[in-house]
Amino acid sequence: MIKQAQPKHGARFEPFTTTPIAVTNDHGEWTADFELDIDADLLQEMYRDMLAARLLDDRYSTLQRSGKASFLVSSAGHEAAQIAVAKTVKLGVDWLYPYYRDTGLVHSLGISAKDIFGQALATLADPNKGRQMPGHPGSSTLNIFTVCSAIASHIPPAVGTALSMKLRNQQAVTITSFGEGATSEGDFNAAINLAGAQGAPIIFACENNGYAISVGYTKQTAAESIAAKGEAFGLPGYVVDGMDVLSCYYVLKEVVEAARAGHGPALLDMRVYRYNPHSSADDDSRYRPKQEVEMWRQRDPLTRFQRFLAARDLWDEAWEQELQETLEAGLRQAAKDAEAAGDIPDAWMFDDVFETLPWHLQEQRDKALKQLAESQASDATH
Amino acid sequence: MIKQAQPKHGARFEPFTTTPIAVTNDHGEWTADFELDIDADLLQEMYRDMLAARLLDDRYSTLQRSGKASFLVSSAGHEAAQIAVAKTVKLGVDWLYPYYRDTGLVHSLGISAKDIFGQALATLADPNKGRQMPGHPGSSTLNIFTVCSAIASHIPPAVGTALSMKLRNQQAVTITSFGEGATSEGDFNAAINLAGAQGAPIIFACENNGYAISVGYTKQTAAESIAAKGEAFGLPGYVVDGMDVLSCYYVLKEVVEAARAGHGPALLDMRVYRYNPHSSADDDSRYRPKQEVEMWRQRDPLTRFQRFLAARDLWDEAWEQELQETLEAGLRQAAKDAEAAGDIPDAWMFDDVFETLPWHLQEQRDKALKQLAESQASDATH
Amino acid sequence: MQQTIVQTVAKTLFAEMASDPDVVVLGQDVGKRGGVFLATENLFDTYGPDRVIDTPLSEAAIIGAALGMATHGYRPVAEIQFSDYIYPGFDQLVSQAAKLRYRSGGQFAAPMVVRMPAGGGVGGGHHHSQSPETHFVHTPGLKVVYPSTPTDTKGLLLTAIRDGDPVVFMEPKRLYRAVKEDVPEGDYTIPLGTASVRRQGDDVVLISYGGAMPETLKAAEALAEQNIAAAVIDLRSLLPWDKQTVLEAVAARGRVVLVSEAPKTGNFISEIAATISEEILDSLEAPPVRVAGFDTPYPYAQEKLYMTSVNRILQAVQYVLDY
Amino acid sequence: MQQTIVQTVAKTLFAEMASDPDVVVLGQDVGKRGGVFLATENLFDTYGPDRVIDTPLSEAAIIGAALGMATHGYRPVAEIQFSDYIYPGFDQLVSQAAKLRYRSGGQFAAPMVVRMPAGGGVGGGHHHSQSPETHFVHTPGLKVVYPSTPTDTKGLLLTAIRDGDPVVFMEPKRLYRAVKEDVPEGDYTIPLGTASVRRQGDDVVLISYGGAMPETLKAAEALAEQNIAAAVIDLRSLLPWDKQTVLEAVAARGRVVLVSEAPKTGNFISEIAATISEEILDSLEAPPVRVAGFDTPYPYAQEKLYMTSVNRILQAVQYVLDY
Ligand SMILES: Cc1ncc(C[n+]2csc(CCOP(=O)(O)OP(=O)(O)O)c2C)c(N)n1
Ligand SMILES: Cc1ncc(C[n+]2csc(CCOP(=O)(O)OP(=O)(O)O)c2C)c(N)n1
Ligand SMILES: [Mg+2]
Ligand SMILES: [Mg+2]
Repeated sequence: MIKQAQPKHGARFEPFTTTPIAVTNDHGEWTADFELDIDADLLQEMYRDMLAARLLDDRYSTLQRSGKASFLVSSAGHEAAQIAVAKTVKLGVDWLYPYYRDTGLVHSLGISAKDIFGQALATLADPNKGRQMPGHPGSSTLNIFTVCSAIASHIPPAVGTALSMKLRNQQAVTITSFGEGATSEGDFNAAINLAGAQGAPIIFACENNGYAISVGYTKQTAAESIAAKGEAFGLPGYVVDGMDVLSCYYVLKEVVEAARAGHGPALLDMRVYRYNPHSSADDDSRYRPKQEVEMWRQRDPLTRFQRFLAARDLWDEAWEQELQETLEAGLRQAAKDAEAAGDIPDAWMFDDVFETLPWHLQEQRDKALKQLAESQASDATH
Repeated sequence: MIKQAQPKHGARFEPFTTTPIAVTNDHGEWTADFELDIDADLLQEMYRDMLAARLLDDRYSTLQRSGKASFLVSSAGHEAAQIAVAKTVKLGVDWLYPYYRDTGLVHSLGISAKDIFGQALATLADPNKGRQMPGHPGSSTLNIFTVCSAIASHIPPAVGTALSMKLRNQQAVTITSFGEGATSEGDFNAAINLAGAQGAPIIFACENNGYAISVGYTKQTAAESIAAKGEAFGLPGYVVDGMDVLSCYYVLKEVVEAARAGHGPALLDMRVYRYNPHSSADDDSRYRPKQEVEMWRQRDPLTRFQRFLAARDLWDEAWEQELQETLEAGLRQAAKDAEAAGDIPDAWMFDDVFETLPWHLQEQRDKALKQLAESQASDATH
Repeated sequence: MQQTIVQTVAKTLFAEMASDPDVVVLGQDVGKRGGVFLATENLFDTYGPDRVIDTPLSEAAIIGAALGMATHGYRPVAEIQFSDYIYPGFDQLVSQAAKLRYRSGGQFAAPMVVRMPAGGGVGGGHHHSQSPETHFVHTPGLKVVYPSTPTDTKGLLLTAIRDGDPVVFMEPKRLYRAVKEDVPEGDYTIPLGTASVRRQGDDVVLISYGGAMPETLKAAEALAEQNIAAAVIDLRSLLPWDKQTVLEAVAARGRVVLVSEAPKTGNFISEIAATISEEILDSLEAPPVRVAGFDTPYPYAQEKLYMTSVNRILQAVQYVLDY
Repeated sequence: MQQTIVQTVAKTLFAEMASDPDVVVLGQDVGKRGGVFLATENLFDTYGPDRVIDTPLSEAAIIGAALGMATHGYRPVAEIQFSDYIYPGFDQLVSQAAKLRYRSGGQFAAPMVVRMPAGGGVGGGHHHSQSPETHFVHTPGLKVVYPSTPTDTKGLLLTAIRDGDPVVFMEPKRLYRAVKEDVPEGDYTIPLGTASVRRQGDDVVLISYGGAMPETLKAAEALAEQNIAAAVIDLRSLLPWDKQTVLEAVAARGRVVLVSEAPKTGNFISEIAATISEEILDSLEAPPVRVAGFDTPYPYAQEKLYMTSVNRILQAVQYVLDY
């Protein structure tokens, strides 16, 4: 019925399956009908980045609880999906349009912990000049579109970038990530439809954690899966076990390379779980049972991947210890450096509205800075 | 994969077929595997309403070409689909949220030719008080939501009404119609998703004519069909031969009764063709070949249904002649009456912005009418 | 009983849902979660999922569905989680809700309320702090209300729900829990379109609304210490706005400062200033001066500088007094 | 060569696409159809489907895609078929395009143009006649342009395409074919933010823009017959607007009438009126008076009454002269 419903020639994975695609089981045992072909270095790097994401989250949380950062959106539980995305992106060529929960993802792609904390603390360490609340990183040098709070609003621009890549014949791919709640917004649908119609090289990577703040999946949509939404736009949709980095990685790699080769867009429905409340402003006990959270904690993507690696002698307690210590030291230092970078100057408030300052902003700026200087002077004399 | 993908117990039709569901062939011969069970009166009524729609269109066109109506959107080619919808609606119980091309549909449901022409001419015959351009009928007594130009913007309200029907347990159904182009708007997607999630009793009746002005289907969407879009929202989607009133009627009846019985919404992809340019302001020779139009004219829904009826002795040339004369006489009279109803008063411009006139509109009204009176007086003296 | 603005919203909804079975609430997280600010707390437990509807994440669906319910006899109160997120639903509001009565010649109407926490001061950066009221005021067919106290919140919310037309009900989120106040019991309503004179004073009049009210009142207090008597008007309703009260107050004093936290250019207070100079120019002793947000997107790091501080208001007052 | 406004749009796009390969056009029916007003006529045949892109029917997709192409090095010119249909894409415009440079600290930018036929006078009823310019002007991060002559259309469109930021380019659809004019050849640009003095005159100044310009000029002619010399300013750019030209002209004459076809309350001319009274109150001989659309949805049957007729402008001028 759907054009791409059959796996393409040479493709490993089938779209629109009823159960999530998984290449390992919950015990981290390989279950796929093909051979693992990822080298040990990359496997360990994946684990390291997942752990880095988790520890970054912890450190972020410390900053938030201490009152230094005003807000936190945690990525704990999403690490497998996020690191898999990061590892399929071709740095310097591909573009990423992420959402606020993607701290682990953008860190793995190269936004340093210092930059991330700088953004969280709105210090001079933030390449985005402290313009947004915490959880909104971005980097033009890494082709990572700065996160925007407005749900799904980054998806139409992502399609535009993918379309550019196609028109310029660049063999490049755009990946955009979002939660399953975002798929209810008009913008998601309008954008993915355009991507389908234009065959734009873009991957829609949904981190489906079953909740949009308190709203559970069945209230969000009656679609059998987020993957099924691909049918509406002529895209293959893949349901993937999002708690396994390898499952996500293999499916992503296949669709990314297909898109790069000109075979058009795809949609991924990665089944993850958010371990923490929606944000530091949320109280999840109002809407989900503790047991459910507990059940998913048993499926922790880090533990599962540890088991997988351990069976291949690529992980042991000692390495874990060492990794943790190194990473934590780095994070502590990054937080310190970010803080030490110093405050964003007041005068910057008026920059970057436009490329150059028009008269009305010039006037407003002059007046505001004059008033500020006067009131600081008068404060100083008191 | 999709919950409602299998025909429900006792259901005749399957969703998501590759070829359009049809109960007759192009020659008007019955081809379904069940027996026709529509009585002769209703069959003839269907034909009469289809013919009325076509003739109404002609008369409208005369008004437009003569400069009396400023604009025309023709429904020619859509009659089978439109009259099928009209014949499934339970008058006084169900609601219709139509679009601008539905003149034939709303006329069949009871909006008189006089009202329709009154709307086109913006005379006192328009129950909508001449507030909109031609092609925007509506009637609260018939539960027909006044047409709005903004594509797809009527679909979220339609879902709200359907939801009300469910919450009030009314065994009522909402039907909303739109073109295939409308399915690309965010509003369509956001609305149908809500309908799915809430199981609202609503039928999304797409009159898929393959063009949105000049933009053809493949540029509009890569979806295999508009019906396939149902998968994204948990709705069964039916591809139907929209040039056959009976095919549309049978499928509609089934999904409408299912919705009425609490089985939730459905989506119809009725394959029709627009015989005329998009509107009186369009020039379709710029974007579609004459032969294509010709080919579809061979499939005229009226001719096909004539053949079907003739084989059952329910249609002959004499009846056609008589029908045409009666209908045309009625239409001529309606156009006359609509025109004779007289102009909408200027002062009405300020009514119905709100239930009562706030001070600022009162002020503006007083001043405008005073100026108008003065300038009319001064014109009169010249 | 002493209650905050956000508590007043929840209690008022609770009471009106008890007395009118047609009132329903819909939005994101309004159900079990009670709203992210708890403005719909306790409603779900009492009225259940048929009257307290958690919707999918789409503002267009929320506003559109509210409209379709309104045409069918309900009195929906829709919540937009932050006023910054009105834009995906803006078309439903301006193309459908605002024009339905008009374009149907009065055959259909949309008695509905669209509630939204608005304004800055909560460290939310531009997508949690904006003040879009001008967009609503400039859309014929919408009424716009923006209270700044618990009492006004109750009186105006009740009136808004009972009004026959779509009302955009803006709530100053930074004042949600800022003050507690005894709120009149029972069926207490305030007509739309009436301002509230929050302070008397003969020298100058300060006009403001919503989240900027506390600073405006504080400025008046500071002026009082310098023996300058400032009257303070809280507009409360932005459309219709209370022209009579405003013009009388300004005409009597000849000096006026207008305060709004929305960006300056095209701000609704420009409308008031224009009306003042259009209608009572000769009574002006000094130019009507505006203190507003700057014409930048709402900043994060410099929020304090951005806001309409007491200091900025005082400087403006000084200017009109010295003029 | 003599050409109309709509021909100028098409020719200017044609020329700029020839000289800059990064310029692309996208929208509904912009391809083979050449746009429903033919503003993109002949582009498809020359530049093909990769640079003249017929999109699906979604304004959000159009504006969003334009933005994503802009961040990737293109200079997209998006067409919205009627300005009334900006609203489904309003979120992309205000939440993404307007704020991208700011929120990314200048790392990303959106050099793009969003063209749209706007305004009334064509018998289109409210969904084909609205004037949403205030919404854009009140959104920090957008520039807004609204020419009224073929020459200004060329000069401003070229500048807009080359500008580093998102520009909303409004075209007065009722003037699309109303006048023909010799348009400067070659690379002719007009800086954004400069008004054009369309007529000199010492007694009063009329300020307008877009579709209301011809009536404003006709009013000035009618006044000339009564020996009243009216200067006429065509704003052309609404953001930034040319404060210096406006204030100098008003200060010199003390009498001003502002004309805009958008609804009155919250209209952009209220901003200009407010600025005038804020900055040059003492030079005013009479109140700045506004002639604007009424605060109703744009009507169909009474379009003539709705519009800013010569008569309404003359009455306002008479008022400020007699004051
Ligand atoms: C347009 C818009 N509407 C509402 C919100 C408020 N909001 C922030 S996060 C969120 C839930 C998002 O859920 P989902 O997309 O599933 O992502 P998750 O947080 O679960 O990863 C909501 C409603 C918003 N940011 N933007
Ligand atoms: C929001 C919006 N955008 C653009 C338009 C302009 N427009 C009017 S009809 C039309 C094409 C509609 O095509 P379709 O939905 O397939 O219906 P059809 O006319 O083919 O029956 C367009 C783009 C509009 N009316 N509303
Ligand atoms: Mg989620
Ligand atoms: Mg169509």
